[in-house]
Amino acid sequence: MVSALPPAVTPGNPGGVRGWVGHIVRTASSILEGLAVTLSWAFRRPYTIQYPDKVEVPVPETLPEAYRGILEVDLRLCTGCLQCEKTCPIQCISISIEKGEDAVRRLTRFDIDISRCMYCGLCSESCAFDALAHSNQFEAARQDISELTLHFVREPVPVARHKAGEAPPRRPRGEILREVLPGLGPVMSPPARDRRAGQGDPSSGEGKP
Amino acid sequence: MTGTVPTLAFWGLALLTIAGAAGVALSGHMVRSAFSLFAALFGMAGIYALLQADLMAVVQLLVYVGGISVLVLFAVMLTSGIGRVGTDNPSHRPIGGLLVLLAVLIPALGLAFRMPLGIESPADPTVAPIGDALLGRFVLPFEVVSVLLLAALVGAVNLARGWRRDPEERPSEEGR
Amino acid sequence: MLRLIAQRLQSWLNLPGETGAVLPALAVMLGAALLAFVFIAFFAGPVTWWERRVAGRVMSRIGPNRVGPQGVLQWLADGLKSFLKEDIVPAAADRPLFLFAPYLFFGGYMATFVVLPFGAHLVATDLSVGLLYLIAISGLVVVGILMAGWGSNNKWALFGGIRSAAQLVSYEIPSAFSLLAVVLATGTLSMQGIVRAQGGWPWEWLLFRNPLLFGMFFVSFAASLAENNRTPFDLPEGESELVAGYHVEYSGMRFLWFMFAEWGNLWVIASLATVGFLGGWQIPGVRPEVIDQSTGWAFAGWQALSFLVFAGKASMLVLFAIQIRWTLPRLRVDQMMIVCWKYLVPLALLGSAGVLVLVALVPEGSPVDWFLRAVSLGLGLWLIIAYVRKARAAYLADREPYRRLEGKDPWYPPYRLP
Amino acid sequence: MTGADLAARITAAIPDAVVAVEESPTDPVVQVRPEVLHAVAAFARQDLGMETLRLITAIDRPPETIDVVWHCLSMPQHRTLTLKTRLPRENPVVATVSDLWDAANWFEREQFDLVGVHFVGHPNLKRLLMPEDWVGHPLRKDYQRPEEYHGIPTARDRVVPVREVAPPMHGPKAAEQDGWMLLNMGPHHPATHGVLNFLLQTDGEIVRKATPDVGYLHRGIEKIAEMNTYAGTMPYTDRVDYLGGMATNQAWAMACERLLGVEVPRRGEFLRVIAVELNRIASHLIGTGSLAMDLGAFTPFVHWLREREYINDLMERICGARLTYTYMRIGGVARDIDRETLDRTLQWLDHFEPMLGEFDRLIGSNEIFVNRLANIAVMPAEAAMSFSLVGPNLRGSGVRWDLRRDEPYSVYPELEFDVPVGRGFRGTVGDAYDRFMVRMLEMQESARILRQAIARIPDGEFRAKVPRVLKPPAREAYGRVEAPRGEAGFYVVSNGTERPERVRIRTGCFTAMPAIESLSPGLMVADIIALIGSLDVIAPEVDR
Repeated sequence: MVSALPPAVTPGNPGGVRGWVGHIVRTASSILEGLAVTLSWAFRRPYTIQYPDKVEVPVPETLPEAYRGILEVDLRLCTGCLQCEKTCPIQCISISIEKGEDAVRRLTRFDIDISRCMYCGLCSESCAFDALAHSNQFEAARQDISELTLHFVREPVPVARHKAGEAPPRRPRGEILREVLPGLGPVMSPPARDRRAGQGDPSSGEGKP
Repeated sequence: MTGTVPTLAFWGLALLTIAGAAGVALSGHMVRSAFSLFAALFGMAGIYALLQADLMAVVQLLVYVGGISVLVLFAVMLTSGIGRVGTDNPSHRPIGGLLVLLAVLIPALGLAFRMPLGIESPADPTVAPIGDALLGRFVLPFEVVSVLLLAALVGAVNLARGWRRDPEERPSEEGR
Repeated sequence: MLRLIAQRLQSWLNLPGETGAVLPALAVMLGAALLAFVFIAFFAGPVTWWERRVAGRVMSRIGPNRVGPQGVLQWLADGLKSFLKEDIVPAAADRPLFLFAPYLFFGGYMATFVVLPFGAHLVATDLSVGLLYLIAISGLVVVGILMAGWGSNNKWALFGGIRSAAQLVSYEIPSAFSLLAVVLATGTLSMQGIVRAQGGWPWEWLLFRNPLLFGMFFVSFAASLAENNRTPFDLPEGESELVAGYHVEYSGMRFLWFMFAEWGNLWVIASLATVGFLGGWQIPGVRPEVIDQSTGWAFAGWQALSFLVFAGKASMLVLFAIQIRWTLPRLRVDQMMIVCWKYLVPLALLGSAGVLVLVALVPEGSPVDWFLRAVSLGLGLWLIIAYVRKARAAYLADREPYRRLEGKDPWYPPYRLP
Repeated sequence: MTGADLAARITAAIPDAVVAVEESPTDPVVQVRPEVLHAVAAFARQDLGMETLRLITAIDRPPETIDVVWHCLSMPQHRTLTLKTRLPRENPVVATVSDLWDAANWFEREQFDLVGVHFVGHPNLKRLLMPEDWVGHPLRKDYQRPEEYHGIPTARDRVVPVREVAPPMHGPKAAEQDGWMLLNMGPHHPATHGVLNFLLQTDGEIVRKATPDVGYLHRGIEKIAEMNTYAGTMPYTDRVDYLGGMATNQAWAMACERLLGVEVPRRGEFLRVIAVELNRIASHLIGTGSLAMDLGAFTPFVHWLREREYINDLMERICGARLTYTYMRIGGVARDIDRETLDRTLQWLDHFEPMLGEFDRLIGSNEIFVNRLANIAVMPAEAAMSFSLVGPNLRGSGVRWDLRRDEPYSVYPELEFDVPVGRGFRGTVGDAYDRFMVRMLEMQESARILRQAIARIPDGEFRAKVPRVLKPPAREAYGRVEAPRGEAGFYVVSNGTERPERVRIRTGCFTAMPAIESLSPGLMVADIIALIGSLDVIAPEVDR
């Protein structure tokens, strides 16, 4: 298989004057090879994607389905089973459930500290009802680290009680997150099927050498 | 050498040369002395240029400024015990130094005052005449000097090699 | 007040001329320095942008494109930023040397512009020893680098300084010898004289005068690259070894002086090669006498045209140097010395001796002379054709897999059909 | 050869040495008395031909004992031997084996540092990862974390203003000995690839010795794993080797599967192979590209980053992340792959394979590049095995050893691929250029494997059914895979609970560091950079 990577310049260097000349020739020709490669690149288009402002489609929309962005919880689906809290290797999820006087269990706290979150996906995997899932959002830089603790529960919500398969459909990815983490940009149109950014004229005027 | 600009330039260059020379003698640190030497040599080159001795000026630049002073700097920086920037290099024996200075200065001044001043030097290019002279009339002295320099070079290389041969014995203190 | 000082100075120094003449003289000197600085800034500045754009394209990215159209004003923004940055002097540095080094470095570079002939009559002074002066004055740069390396009191900087001094002192020899071939072929040291000894058409250039001079061009160019610390000889900076070498401790404007000189030097090496081998400002088909005898607007027009010719050739060489920088890895210190003493010096010596023989034996215009010119022109053409063919092959090898994707749904980041 | 056979041979040579024998299909364990350990080790090294020491592990087992385990390996014979000895906890003292294997030097220092086992006769038994004035041994079970170290709080929750932090964190790391100039290359240096420090003793440009100073990135993943569940440790394994996370994922998954006796479905194995081989290419791209960058050629690196960007996009489709994959699960992988991703992988391979040739023309066969690497830092095969080098670094020295072929796992036996070894492509066998070239050729092999795996991937389950709470029986397992930087191994000891008793991580870079120290004398400063780059050392793998 070595032959598949043919050396551009053949090795072997005899001594003496022949070696001396050979060395010069080899150096010159290998430099010429390299220059030819770099020259050829001057006529190919740049691959740069000018994130964030010169992309045609916002990047979150172009992310694949599997993308593990910032976690979000759909409280209409959460049954309060605490599996995610147990599974999390770094305990960045904290959930409190209180039983009110009417014997209804209510979620009083569902906090995720996304500054600690490793985005490993173990919690969303353990969630049987798909209440906890990764969104397609990632642009969460904030001035203060405490702003990165997301409080999903504004006021106590009764935990969901439904069988698997009867649950209401999930809201579009990132929608809930936008409510708890302000400043994430406008709501995107229907779930992005695929990444399409920069497909048209990619370099927007940068194309010509 | 008339006109305001050349005169100003002369004073500037003379000042640079003297200050440089003073720096070489009086500086507290070897490396700074070496850099002062560079300044003095550079000033000299400037004065040559003012005197319309273009080849001399350029050769002074090429050989002394670009070559010798860099070599001196090299040698000084590689000297063992040169150490950090703060190392001292006190000027020893000021009285002896003064005596030597006077011994050189008085004849030099005497010579300088006997020279006619204010003579216009020729503005013609000096390259060709000097070249002719070196390869014609003065070819023998030129070659003799070359042989001398070559001998010095070979000797220097030999000394340096002997020193490198046994690196373990090298009394190195650089970086201390 | 100023006038008073000037008068006192004048009387004290015993200057000739009417009272107060010293002030205009000083003003002229300052003005000339400022003019030179601005002039050089316009050479050194845009080439930083250009270099980064070329580097971008070579690496399949874009390069600076935000300040001004296509980012052409990037260098101004960078300059302004550096100007406003804090000027940090390390506590342990040798303060005077540290502070002075950038100016010496820059001065050594600025002084070279005195003799560079940018056009038929566009030259500050045409020294009779111009070429020698150019070689000599660049020695100042070594001292500047040594001063910076020592003054920083940083071991990495000292490494850079020492490496640089060793490199410059060594490479001056092949550089001087290869230029000696030029002097032998033209019989003059004056820059204008060298240009006038050539012609406008490629076969009148020294480059294609004979095969030996053709080879000398590459020796000279390589040695100049080394003298100006460009890759593959950028050991004094040695980004990945010495961090930044001799200017590792510099910041703000002082750092900028180094950068200025470094990129301005690109023009110097390109100009030197243009003057020495590529016919300088000579306009194809126009004898220099025509330019000399013209007057008024025609004279100005010829000057502009000759400058354009010169700038065009020089910028091609700048581009070549930039491309070399973004193609090659760096040599090691000992290899740098080996390249100089085992390869370039013998080549330069052999070449200049050979040129001497050819100049002595082959009179200009003789059939042998034309044969030699044809051979070297053929060599050059062959080299260029081989280069372009190889580049084309590389381009096509990449295009083939893309072509198979045509019509398919491209994925992100999209396959880009070149 | 089974454990009993090995024990018999040891007993024949050294009577009364063997205390017990544990049979295991992969690593038979022979427990010996601590007093004769050195004799047994010497016997294993000389007579049993165990020229490689894979790992030394000390396991704190309160209240009585500390176990020390030596994993030995003979590459030519494809045979392993695991020596184990039991030391009293108050005074854990055992003889050093650093005179037998070069790799033992750092292993012993690390175990001394973290567990507090004294290795008698060790030439330089100092702390390795922790600062020298650190108190206590962190991997002891009764270790109490100090609240602060020189005024720096050790807990993240206590945020201190910068001014409170006391400056003198480190004294001078080494005395300026013998009058040589001491250079600190690192912790922040463009060529050290992360937070590594090399103390260079130089004579001008020539290096007398480069002493690695590690521990700047020590995060104690072994300790974290002890406090975490088996499944919960998976994300941390990404961080062991941030460029080859898939392989460390797989090693951890394999170790846990061996503990639990879980079988991975075939589709799961294929998915693992695809992910790991893509990751191997990505890692080698960085390895070879940054080597070129260290030598001053920036363009090749950017070109390789561009190719890696494609892999990152594929990875994002496969597992949802671009760097910290956490793709593997105990019993399979996290999610299935779709046809589209496979097609795109094939499309990318079509583009990538010509790019390998282009890279070779641009830099790989450039005369300057070749001369910078050829005949530099030659590591002979014997020394490479003694230093326990693994992966491309070992193969660069001409040793044909690849876990995918020699300790077959997953579905690699079904796939056809070559194991490229260094053969002095442009100089001596085992020089820096060979290591570079082996990486280049391995990318080609990985592309070959990828094509085969994509063509043959079966339908079916991608993940075995495993219980939600994993409680493996009290035993031990060693999962090891061929990671981009060589063998990535997890030696796990379970105690029957949800949490492992001890996790020991074996990485390729850890053993490469002492090799740098031994190869450095006589090189130039610029060669040190080439050496580090050609060994493809990354800091988190060293420190973990």
